[in-house]
Amino acid sequence: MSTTTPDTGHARADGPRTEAPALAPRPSWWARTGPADLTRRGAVVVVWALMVVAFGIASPHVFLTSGTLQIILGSHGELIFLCMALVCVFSVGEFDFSVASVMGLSGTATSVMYVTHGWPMVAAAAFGLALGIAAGALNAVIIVILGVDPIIATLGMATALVGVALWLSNLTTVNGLPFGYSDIATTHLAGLPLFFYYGVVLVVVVTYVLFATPLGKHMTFVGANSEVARLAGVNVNRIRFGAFMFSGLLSGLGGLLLAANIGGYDPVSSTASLLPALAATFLGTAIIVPGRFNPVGTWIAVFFLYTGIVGLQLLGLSGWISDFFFGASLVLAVTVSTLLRRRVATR
Amino acid sequence: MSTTTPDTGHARADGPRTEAPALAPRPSWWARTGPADLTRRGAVVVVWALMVVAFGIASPHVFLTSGTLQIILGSHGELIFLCMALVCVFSVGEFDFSVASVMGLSGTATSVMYVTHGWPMVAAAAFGLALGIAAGALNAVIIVILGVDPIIATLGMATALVGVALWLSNLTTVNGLPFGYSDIATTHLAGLPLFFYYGVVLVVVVTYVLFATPLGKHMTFVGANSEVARLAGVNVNRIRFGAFMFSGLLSGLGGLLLAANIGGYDPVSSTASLLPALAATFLGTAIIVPGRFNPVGTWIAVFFLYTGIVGLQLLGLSGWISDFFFGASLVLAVTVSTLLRRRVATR
Amino acid sequence: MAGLTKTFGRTTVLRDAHVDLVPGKIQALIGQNGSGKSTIVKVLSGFHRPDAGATLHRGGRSYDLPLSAHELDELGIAFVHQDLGLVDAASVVDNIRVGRFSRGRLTRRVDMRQERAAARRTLDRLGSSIDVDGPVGALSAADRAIVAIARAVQSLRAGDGVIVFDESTQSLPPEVLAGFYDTIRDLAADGTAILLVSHHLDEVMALSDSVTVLRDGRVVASAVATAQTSVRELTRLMLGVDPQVHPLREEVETTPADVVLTATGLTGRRLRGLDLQLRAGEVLGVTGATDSGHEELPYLLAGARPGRGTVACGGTTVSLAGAGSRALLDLGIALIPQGRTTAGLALGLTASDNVSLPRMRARNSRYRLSSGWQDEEARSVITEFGITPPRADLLMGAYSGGNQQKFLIGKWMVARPRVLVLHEPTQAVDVGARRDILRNLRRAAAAGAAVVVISIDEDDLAAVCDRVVVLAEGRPSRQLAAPFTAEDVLGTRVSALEKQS
Amino acid sequence: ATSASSNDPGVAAAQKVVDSRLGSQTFKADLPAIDQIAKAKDKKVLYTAISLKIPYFQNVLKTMQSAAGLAGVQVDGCDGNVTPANIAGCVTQAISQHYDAIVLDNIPVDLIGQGADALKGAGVQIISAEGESLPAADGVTYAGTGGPEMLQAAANWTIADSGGKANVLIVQQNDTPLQVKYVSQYMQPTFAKNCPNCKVQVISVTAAQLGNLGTQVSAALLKDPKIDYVVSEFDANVQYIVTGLQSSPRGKSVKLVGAIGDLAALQRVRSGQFQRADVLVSPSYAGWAITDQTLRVLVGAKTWDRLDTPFRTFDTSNIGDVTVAQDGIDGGAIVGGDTWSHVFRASWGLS
Ligand SMILES: Nc1ncnc2c1ncn2[C@@H]1O[C@H](COP(=O)(O)OP(=O)(O)OP(=O)(O)O)[C@@H](O)[C@H]1O
Ligand SMILES: Nc1ncnc2c1ncn2[C@@H]1O[C@H](COP(=O)(O)OP(=O)(O)OP(=O)(O)O)[C@@H](O)[C@H]1O
Ligand SMILES: [Mg+2]
Ligand SMILES: [Mg+2]
Repeated sequence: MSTTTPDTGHARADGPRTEAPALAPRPSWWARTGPADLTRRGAVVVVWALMVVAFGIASPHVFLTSGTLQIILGSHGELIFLCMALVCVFSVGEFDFSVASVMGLSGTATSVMYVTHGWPMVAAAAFGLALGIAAGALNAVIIVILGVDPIIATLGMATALVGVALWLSNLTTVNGLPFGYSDIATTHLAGLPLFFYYGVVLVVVVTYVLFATPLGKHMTFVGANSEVARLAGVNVNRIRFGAFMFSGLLSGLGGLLLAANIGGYDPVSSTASLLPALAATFLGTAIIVPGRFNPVGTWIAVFFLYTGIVGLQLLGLSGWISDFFFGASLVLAVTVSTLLRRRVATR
Repeated sequence: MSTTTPDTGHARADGPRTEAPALAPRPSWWARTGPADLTRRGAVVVVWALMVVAFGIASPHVFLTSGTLQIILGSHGELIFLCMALVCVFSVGEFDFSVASVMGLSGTATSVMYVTHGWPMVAAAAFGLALGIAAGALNAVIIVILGVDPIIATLGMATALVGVALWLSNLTTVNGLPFGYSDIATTHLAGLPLFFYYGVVLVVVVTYVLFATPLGKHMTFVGANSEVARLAGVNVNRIRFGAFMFSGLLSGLGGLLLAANIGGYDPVSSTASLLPALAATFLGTAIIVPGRFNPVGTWIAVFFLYTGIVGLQLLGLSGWISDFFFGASLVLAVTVSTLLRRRVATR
Repeated sequence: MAGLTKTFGRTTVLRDAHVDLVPGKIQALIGQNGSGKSTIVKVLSGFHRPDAGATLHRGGRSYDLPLSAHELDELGIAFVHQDLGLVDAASVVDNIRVGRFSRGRLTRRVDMRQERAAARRTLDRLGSSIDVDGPVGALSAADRAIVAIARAVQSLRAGDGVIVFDESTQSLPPEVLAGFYDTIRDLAADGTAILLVSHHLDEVMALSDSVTVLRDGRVVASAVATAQTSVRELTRLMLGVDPQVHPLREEVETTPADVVLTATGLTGRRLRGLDLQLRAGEVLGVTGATDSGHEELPYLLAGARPGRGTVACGGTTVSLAGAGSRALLDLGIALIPQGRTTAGLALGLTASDNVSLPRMRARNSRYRLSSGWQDEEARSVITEFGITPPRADLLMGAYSGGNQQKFLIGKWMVARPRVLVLHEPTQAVDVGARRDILRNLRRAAAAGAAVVVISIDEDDLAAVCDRVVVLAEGRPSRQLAAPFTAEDVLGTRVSALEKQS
Repeated sequence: ATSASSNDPGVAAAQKVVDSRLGSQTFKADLPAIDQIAKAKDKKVLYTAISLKIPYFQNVLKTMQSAAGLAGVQVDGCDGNVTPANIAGCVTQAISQHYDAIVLDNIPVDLIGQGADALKGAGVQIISAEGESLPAADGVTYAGTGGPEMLQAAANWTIADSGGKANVLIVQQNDTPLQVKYVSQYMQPTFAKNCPNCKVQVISVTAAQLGNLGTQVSAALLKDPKIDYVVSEFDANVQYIVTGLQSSPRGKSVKLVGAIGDLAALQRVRSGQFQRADVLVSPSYAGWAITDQTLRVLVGAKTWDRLDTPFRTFDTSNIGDVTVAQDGIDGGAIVGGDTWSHVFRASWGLS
C-alpha cells in the first residue's frame, strides 16, 4: 500500500555540503539560522505584518482596534482543534479527511442527547466524545489493520458520518444546551473567550509532544520512513492507530466546545470547516519549521488566514473575495516557501 | 519534492511470483482470468446486481422501470467529465482537488458572458472553455514547474476559483441560456439525453488513450515511477503538464454542458460535485482493473453510487441515508477490494 | 567527453573531467563514494546540467551537453541504472519499449504485435527466452537485469553505440553474474563501447579493458590498460594513499568466548529449521545461493519478519512466532538491514536524529527528551568511522552513500549490543569506506559482541569472519573455519549450489 | 414587545401587526370548491424541495403524502440538495417517470431553466411553492405559503421592539433570486415605511460561505458599534451569526431576530440565548395548502392566488404559553392548533 504521504518536501536534503572543520562545536541556534533561513521560516509572518499594515492604512479607525484582535483570535476556536488533529495524523504520514465530520458527529450527539433525550449534560458530553474516539478508532481499523488507503477511507468516513449525525439529529439543528455548559467555551478572560485559550494550551501540548518527547520523535520517524522506525523497535502500527484515535478525540473535543459556543449544533454545518483546517495545516508547513507539519506554524496560519478575511470584511469586501483570498494566499505562501527552500538547497 | 501519489497499490506486483513456462503461447484473456481474479475484478459489479435485486423486491413497480434507468443514467452527466479529469491526473501520479471549481468557473463564465454581457453564445462558450484550460495550465505551472505539492496547490486553487466564479456572477445564479444551446446537452436519444452519450464517448476515448496508445503507456510509467520514465526518454514534465491541462479542459467542458443542461449556472453549487467525483474515481480502482485508476471502472462506479441513491429515494428514504450510503459504500467497496487483492497477492 | 565541470551551489564536484570510450572496448570508471562517478553519468544522461564548456565528441562532431533524450537516442547512447529502473506492474514488453512505442498514423494506437516482435528480437539477441507479456515483477533477478539491458541495447546498431552501466551489478546475485558478464562481453564484441561504473575491483579487473579513476571530481588516471595495473594500484589511485593489505582478521584479534545466542529451529519461507550458536567475540559469516534462505536469516533473527523457532540470548528465550522487532531488540540483538534508504535510515531527518532513534526510549524519560546525548552519540559515530562532513545536524540525505552506510552501522554499534546482525554491510561502498566498516565490525567483536555477517560478498567474508556457514535449501550445508580465502568461500558456495540443484 | 410608549404612527402600525401575530392563529379562507376531485385519483406528483435535509421540507412532504392520499393521489419526494444539477435530476425524474405534476418548493422556476419547457412539453404541470403569492402565469401555478408576510412580520417586530429607533443589520442569503427579493422587496420597504428613523444595513452570504458569516457579522458590528438588531432571513443561518456575536466584544447586547423558523429557533427564544424573536409557520399548513393547489391544477379546478397564512410570531412575551417541541410544530399546535385541514377537506368535498 502506498503511504500517500502529504509530505511537503521532507526528504529533500536541506543544507549545502560544506567542508566544515572536523568536529566543530555545534553552532548556536542563532548562528545556524542565517538571514536566508529566517526568511524561509518567517516569510509568512512578514506577509502577515505587511497585511496588517495595509489594512491599518486602509481603515485605521476600525482595523487597528482591540475589537479586531478579539474577532480574529476569538472566533474559530474549533479550527485549532481540527488543525491539531490533522497535524498529528499528517506527522505519521497518514491522511484524514474526516476530522470535520467527526467534529460534527460529536457536537450533534452531545446536543441531541441533552436536548432531545434529556440526558444529564455530563453524560451527553461523554457520549459525544466517545463517539468521536470511536470514529477515530474505526478509521484506524480500516486503514492500519485492513490496509485501506487513508485518503479513500477517510473520504468515505467523512461522508458517512455526516449521514449518521443527520440521522441522530433527525435532520434538524438542535439547540438549547444549558448556559452553564456554554460558559466553558464562552466565558471571557482578558477580552478573549476560554475557547481561544484551550486552543493555545492544545498547541503547546502538541508541540511539546511532537518535538520534545520520545513519542514525538517516533511519530516523526514513522512519518518519514516507517520501516526504519519498525526495525528500531518502534511499534509503528500502534503509533498510526494512536494518531487516528487522537485525531478522533481532538475533533470530538472541538465539536463539544463548538456546541457549547453556539448552544447547540447543526450537523450539516460541520463540513464547512474541513477546507479551512486543511488550508491552515498545509500553510503551517511554510512557517517556523519549513517543510514539516508543525503546531505553532499551523496556529499562526489560522490567524493569518482570518486576519485577511476579517480585514477584507471590515473594508466591506466580502463574498467572493474571501474565498479568493483564502485560496490564493494558500497557493502563494506555499509556492514562495517551496521556492525559498529550493534556493537554499541548491546554493 | 515528494510526489504524493494517490496510488492505490499501483506499484505492487500484481500476481504471485510464478515460474512461468518459457515462451508458452499467450493464453487467452479468459484463461488468464481465473475465478479469484474475476471476484477481484467484479466484486463491485456483483454488489451492484444485488442492490438492484434488493430495490427491485422492495419497490418493484417503481424501481424496475425504464424510468429509473433513465434517471440513473441520465442525470449527473457532468460527474463523468470530472471523473475522467481525475483519472488522467491520478494516472500520472498527481492529485487534483480543483476539478469541481474549474467546472463551476467555466459554467459560470459562459452563462455570465452570454446572459449578462450579451456575448454571442459561441464566444461565451469559448471563453468559458478557455478559462477552464487556463486554470489547468495555472495548476500545471505551480505544480510541475514551481514544484509545489499538488494536494496543497489544487486545494488552494479550488477555493480561489470559487471566489473568481462568484465575482464573475456577482454572487448569484445566472439564468437564461438560449434553447438551442441547451439542446446540445438535453436532446434525448433513445430515452437518454445527449449528455449521457458524451460521457460514454469520453470514457471510450480516455480508455483508448490510456490503454492503447504510447501516450497512455507513458502516462502509466510516469505515474508508477517518473524517474524510470524520464530515463527512458519520456518527457515527464510535458506529460504531467498535459495531464493538468487536460483536466482543466475536461472540467471546463463538463461545466459548459452542465450549464446547457440547467440553462444557467450557480457558482457556489459546483463544489458539491467534488466529493462524488473523488468517491467514484477511487471506487473505480476496485473495478475491472483492480488497483489502477481506470475509466470504465470509474464509469461503473458513478452509476453504482447513483443506483443506490436513486433506489433509496424511490423508497422514500432520503436525507441522511444518502450521505451514509455514499460514504459507507465507498469504504466498504475499497476495503473488500483491498482485502481480495491482498489475498490473491499472498496466495 | 571533455571539459566536464559540475558545481552544485558552492561545491564543485567535477573538475574538468573527461572520459574516452573506444568501440568494442569495456572501460571501467571507479572512484571513492562521492568522487563524482554518478554525476558524470547523470551529466551525460541529461539529468544534471553541467557548467559551461562540457562537450561530447562523437563521430568527428561536437555536441554541447546536456543532450535531450531524443538526441541521446540518435547518438546511440544508452544507460542501465543502478536499480535497473523497471516498473514491476508493467509487462516486459512495456518495460523494454517504453519511450519508443511506435504509433499508428491515424489511430495513434500502439501496434502491440510489432512491439512484441521488437522486444522479442532484442531479447533473442541477448539470448534470453523470457515471456514478453508477463509482468516484470514476476521475473527472477537475472531476468530483470536482462530486461534492463534489453531496453538499453535495443536501438543500438550492431558495431556502434555506447552503453553506460552505473553500478548495475549491485542488484544481481552472484550466480547470475557470470551470465551478465558474458552478455556485456558479447555486446562489446559486437563493437559497442561500454562504460562500467563499479566498486568491485575484482569485477573491474576481470571484465574491463581499461580503467579511469576519479578522485574528488578529477580524473587521476585516464584509460589505464587493465592488464598493466593491479587491484592494489587502483586502490592507491582512488584513495590517494597506499592501501593496507593484510587481512583484518589479523589486524584486529578477537577471542571467541561463551555462547551468547542460541537460535533453534529458525523457520520462515525458505529457512527450514536452522540451528545457530554464536559466541561473544566471534564474527560469523553466513552465505548461500539465491533462495537458500540466507537473505531471510537476519530478519528472522531480529524479529523483523514473521517466522517460527526460538532465540535464546542473555538468559531469556523468545519464541519467534508472534514476536516483533521489539522483543529481540530487548534481548540485545541489533539488525543492520540491507537497503539503507528504504529500511535503514530516514533521509529527511538529521544524522543525530537517525543515530539516536533506537535508544530514544531507553535514554529519555517518557515525557521529556534530553537532547545532549543525541549529538554526543552522533559525534562519536562520526569520529569512530571518519565520516565527512562531520556534522551531526546535517540531513542524512546530504551524505554520500558510503557515509550513509557508516551512519547506519554506527547507529547500532553505539549501543554496544550483545549481537550484531548485518545484511550486506558494504553494499555500494568504496574500498576505503569498506575497510573502515569492516574494521569496526572486528572491533565490536573484540569488545565482546557476537557479530553475524550475512553476505554474498566473498571478499568481505574472507576478510572479517572467523567462521562461515554456507546454506543450501534452508539448512546449513557446509562450514569453513579460519583461516580461509575468498576463493575458499566462493568454492564452497558453488559446491553448495550444485547440491541444492 | 411592549414598547408602545411611542406615539410614532409607524411604530403603532408595526405594533399592530406584531400583536395580531402573537396569539393563537386561526386559518380562514374562502376556497372555491373542487367539483370533480375523483378525476385526481391515481395521479402522481413529484415534490421537489430545495433540500430534503431541512426538516421543514420533510414535514411538508409527509403532510402532502397523507393529504393527497385522501384524494387517491400519490406524492413522491425528490431532494434538490441545493444544487442545480440535482434539481435538474429531479426534473428528469418527473418527466421520465411520467409524473402528472411537479411541485418546486423554494426552487425558483428560473433555476430549472429549460427544464420548465421540457416539463410543459411532457405534460407535467408545474406548481411553484416558493413562498410568494402570485397569480398563475406562463404555465406555472403558484402556491404561496406566506414567506413575504413572515419577513415583514420580523421587520415589524424589530421596529416595535426598538420603538422606532432600531439600527438593523439584515443577513441576506444570496443563493436564489427569491432570497434576494425577500429582503429588497419585502423587508427593506417595511422598515422604510414604518420606521423612517431606523438605520438598515444588509450583508449577504451564500451557502458555500456560511463558514465566514460569523466573522462577517463581527466585522459589521465592529464597523458600526451602534447596531443593536441582527435580522436573519432564515433561521438556518442563525447559528453562524451566534458564533459571530460570541466573538464580538458587544455581541451579547445585540438582539437577534429570525424568520421561517425551526425548533432550534424557538429553543433559542425560550432560553434567551441571543435570539429574541422568531416567526414561524407549521409545515402541516404548508403541506395542506400546496396539496390543495396541486389538486386544483390536476383536476383543472379554479386555483387561488393568495391565502392568509396562519404564521405566528414568538418572543419572550408568549414563548412560555406554548410547548416547544417538534410535534407541536409539525402538527400545528404551536400556532394554535390545526385549523386548516378541515377547511381544505371541505373544499374538496371530502369532509
Ligand atoms: N544534487 C546534488 N546537490 C549537491 N551536491 C551533489 C548533488 N549530487 C551530487 N552532489 C555531490 O557530488 C558528489 C559526487 O557525487 P556522486 O554521486 O557523483 O558520487 P559517486 O562517485 O557516484 O559516489 P558513489 O560511489 O557513492 O556512488 C557528492 O559527494 C556530492 O557532494
Ligand atoms: N543538498 C545536498 N547538499 C549536498 N550534497 C548533496 C545534496 N543532495 C545530495 N547530495 C549528495 O548527492 C549524492 C547523491 O547522489 P546519488 O544519488 O548519486 O548517490 P550516491 O552517492 O551515488 O549513492 P549510491 O552509492 O547509493 O548510488 C550524495 O553523495 C550526497 O552527498
Ligand atoms: Mg554513484
Ligand atoms: Mg551511486
